[in-house]
Amino acid sequence: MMGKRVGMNGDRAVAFAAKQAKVDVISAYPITPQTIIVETLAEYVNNGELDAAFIPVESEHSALSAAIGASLAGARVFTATSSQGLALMWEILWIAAGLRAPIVMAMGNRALSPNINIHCSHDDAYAARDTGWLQLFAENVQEAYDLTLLAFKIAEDHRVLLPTIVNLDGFILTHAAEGLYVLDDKDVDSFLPPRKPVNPIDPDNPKTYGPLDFTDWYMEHRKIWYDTYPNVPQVIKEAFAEYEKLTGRRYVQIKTFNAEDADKAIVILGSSAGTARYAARKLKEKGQNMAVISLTQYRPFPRKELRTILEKFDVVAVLDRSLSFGSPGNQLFMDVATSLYNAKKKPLLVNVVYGLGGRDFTPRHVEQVYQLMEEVQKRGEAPEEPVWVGLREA
Amino acid sequence: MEREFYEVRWHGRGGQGVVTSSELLALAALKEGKHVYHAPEFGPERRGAPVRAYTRIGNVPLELHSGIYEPDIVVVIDPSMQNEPFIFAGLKKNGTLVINAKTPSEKVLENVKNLGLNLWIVDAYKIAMEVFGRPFYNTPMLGALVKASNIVNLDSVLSAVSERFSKDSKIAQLNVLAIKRAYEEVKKYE
Amino acid sequence: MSKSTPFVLKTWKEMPIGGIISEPKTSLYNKTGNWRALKPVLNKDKCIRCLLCWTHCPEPAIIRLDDDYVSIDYDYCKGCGICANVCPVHAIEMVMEE
Amino acid sequence: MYVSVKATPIKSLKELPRTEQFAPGHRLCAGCGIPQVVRFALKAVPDPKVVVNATGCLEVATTIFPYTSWGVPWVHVAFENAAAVASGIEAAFRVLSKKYGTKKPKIIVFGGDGGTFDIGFQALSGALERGHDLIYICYDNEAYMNTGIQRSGATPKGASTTTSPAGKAVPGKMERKKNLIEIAIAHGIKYAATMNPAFPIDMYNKIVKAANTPGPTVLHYFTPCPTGWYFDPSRSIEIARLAVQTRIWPLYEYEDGKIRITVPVKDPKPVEDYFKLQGRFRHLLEPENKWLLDEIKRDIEENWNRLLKLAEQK
Repeated sequence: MMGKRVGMNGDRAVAFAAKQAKVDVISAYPITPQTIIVETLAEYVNNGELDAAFIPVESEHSALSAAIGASLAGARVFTATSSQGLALMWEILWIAAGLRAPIVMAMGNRALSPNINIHCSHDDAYAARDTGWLQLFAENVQEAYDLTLLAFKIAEDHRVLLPTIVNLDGFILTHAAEGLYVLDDKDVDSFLPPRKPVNPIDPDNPKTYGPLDFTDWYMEHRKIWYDTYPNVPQVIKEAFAEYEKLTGRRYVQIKTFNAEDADKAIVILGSSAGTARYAARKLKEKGQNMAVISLTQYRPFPRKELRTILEKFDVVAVLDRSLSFGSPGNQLFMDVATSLYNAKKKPLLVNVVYGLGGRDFTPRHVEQVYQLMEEVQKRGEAPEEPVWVGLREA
Repeated sequence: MEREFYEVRWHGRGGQGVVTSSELLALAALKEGKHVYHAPEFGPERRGAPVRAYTRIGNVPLELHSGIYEPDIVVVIDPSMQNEPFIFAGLKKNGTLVINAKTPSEKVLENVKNLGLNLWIVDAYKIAMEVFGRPFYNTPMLGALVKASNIVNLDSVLSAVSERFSKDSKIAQLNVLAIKRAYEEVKKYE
Repeated sequence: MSKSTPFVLKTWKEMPIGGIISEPKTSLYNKTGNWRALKPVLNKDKCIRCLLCWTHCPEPAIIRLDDDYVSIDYDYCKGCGICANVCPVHAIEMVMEE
Repeated sequence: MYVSVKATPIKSLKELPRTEQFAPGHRLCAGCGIPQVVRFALKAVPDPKVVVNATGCLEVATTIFPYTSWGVPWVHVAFENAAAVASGIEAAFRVLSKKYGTKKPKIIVFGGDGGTFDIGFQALSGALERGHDLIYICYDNEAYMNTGIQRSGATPKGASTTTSPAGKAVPGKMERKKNLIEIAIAHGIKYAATMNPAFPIDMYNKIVKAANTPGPTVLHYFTPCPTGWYFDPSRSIEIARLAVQTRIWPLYEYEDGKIRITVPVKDPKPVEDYFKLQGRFRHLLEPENKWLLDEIKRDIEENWNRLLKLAEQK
């Protein structure tokens, strides 16, 4: 049941998953490093391997707009973007979520300008964090494939009906080939039957989508929307469990490594989690214990679960591949700090900035973070400002 | 104890199929049940500019997602690059260097001596011109690498190449031929 | 045409998701007739059934009857006066709302 | 293959379908010109159909939660993307009808001049270029009326708006109006036309033609705006008629690769007749702005002659 083992880069794996999900409509605009996804899907459609409408829109703004239209019509819809493309979509992100259009979007994470850079940062994922989209983070190509299938399952669940982003690190995963197991089409069909839309556009049953709220109803609509998110984790867990039954591959909201033994932990997203674990294993061989906590489920943010995991540590380093200028901390740091604020016992929190614009994140950087945590532990005080690793110094 | 993984770094120029070679090597290793990470290095991708690609081949699942800085093997696809200092950067002591040349340069020999490298040489230009009639070095260099390193079996490479070029069986056949010739003709420099 | 029972708003807990309005034409509950300062009054004797008033009414608050005479739905008429203006035989007169 | 039920042209207003799929109780201004095109489009385009609406007067005034005027599926996403949203709906129904036999509706898009000429221009161009099966109707009230009468790319030369006020140094908007129809035609679409509420049969039959044309069509509708143009609401249709009679708003269509003037204007009325009824143009009649009035007259003549030439081309 593991499926067939193939070698593909992250973009192709995502496109292959979307094809197996039998998407009805793809609406996308090319942008590096996501482009291979839409190129591959266009190929599938034009070769007759995928019975779908491919809308080669003229901008990302229109990509998401058309995706919303198609989703409201009841279609299973896929799109993909990165960085500036996400930024151009930003206005429409909110509307997709608020109109409850369960679009799945792959995001080849890329740094935002300036300066223009095509490599990995998590600026785009973070820029979407408040918009109501669910977000999953893939650590490797296998996960990029699996999470794309899972995203449809979760997004289209009637308890959810929210658009979902699958994040995969630009170039590090989008353009990197790894081995992965892909499901047989028939297994995907059983896992993901055709979408059953709720309130689709139907001329026999006319409804008004996207009306105006004055001061009298806007807040109530927000309340209904907001209250959906606490229910999402349960759906995610169920989808993970069903997927595990089908594939033998186990997914969890939060991955933990070495959490039992260590008094220090790093919290991290994306492909760097693997690098961090690799480095943590090497450190452990030297008797230096560090836990690695990575989030597969980034939105909704698993606040309680993370608090439960992190409470026991003395020091936690939160690694951000992005900056939130002028903020009390960078994005993941703020999420983690907020999650921990009401904990009975609190670890010292350090914010670490790494890997901006594709700056390679290596085991040496992980060691530096470990040493930093040791110092913090000794001092009993965390630095006020984020600590940068991998920066060119003197 | 067997190493967790081996790392290969490829050098060449944009348009020479550097990335394809690395990917084919990864796919071949995958056929042998190994774990792989193949990543192209992306700068401004322009034909003619120096480019590199990385292949990490593991006996265990690979979690490390960083670039390759201390390769076990370096393959230089482009014949005009053997004096570039970057091809030796980080190359492990007693590592393997595979170059496309008739004879190694002074610079190469100096590094071979200093680093205790295993140097392998193949005239991929000659092979490419005879097989393809055009300077396609990348697949012959893949053949040379297989002989030089034994990192994967020749059959796995041939099978990966045949699949990749299956749309055009003529091209597939020529590539298989070029790989086999390079595999035969590559010589260890003693 | 008009809906006479007042529109009862549900509590937020019973509202449909996605902010949609799931019924068509609920604006019928919204009587815009109270916007009117001037009131069109139809003299049926003069009416030649040309339907211009019905054609141009922006609400529409002119009802086309089976025999192509018209009647004015004061629940919605905002009193713009277009009907009186387009009527070729002056069958509609605008008078002050009382 | 695209259209299952043919739309039928009319010869007299008696033939106008009685069905109203647009309900009163909306909050458009008294005397607003927009509802007429909406009512006509919903009458002329056979069911099934779906309406997509850009942000604008029509959208905000007809769908104030929980009140909707719409008796057909109606979708609003944002200001600048109505044509893109419509593209998605159209593409989705194309696939769903093929896969599951879902009925494929005709898509009608309504956008104001802001949502069409300016902010929505790119999305419109993209949709036209991709050839989606939709009718795009621009209701043009010649400024951003929804936000309070700011100039748009459709505001005519000389008009006073809040962002092109008639001042001593600059007497109103100094730039000419974009030619939407010719831009639309340049995309290679099959049908495009201008419409005016004072010419209802001409207008209805143009919507019918658009409905019966597979692929994208563009209809450009003149919408009198009592609020933004400063005139008595009762005179909406009178002003609309004058716009045609003065050759300011020529009624024509593009069909089978040809332009045809559908309402010839042999003896145009003086433009002053049109201007003097509207507050936005009144300053043009002041002696110090005669130069501008003359320039506008030249523009109108030039436009008309250009149109005649285009119409003569066989």
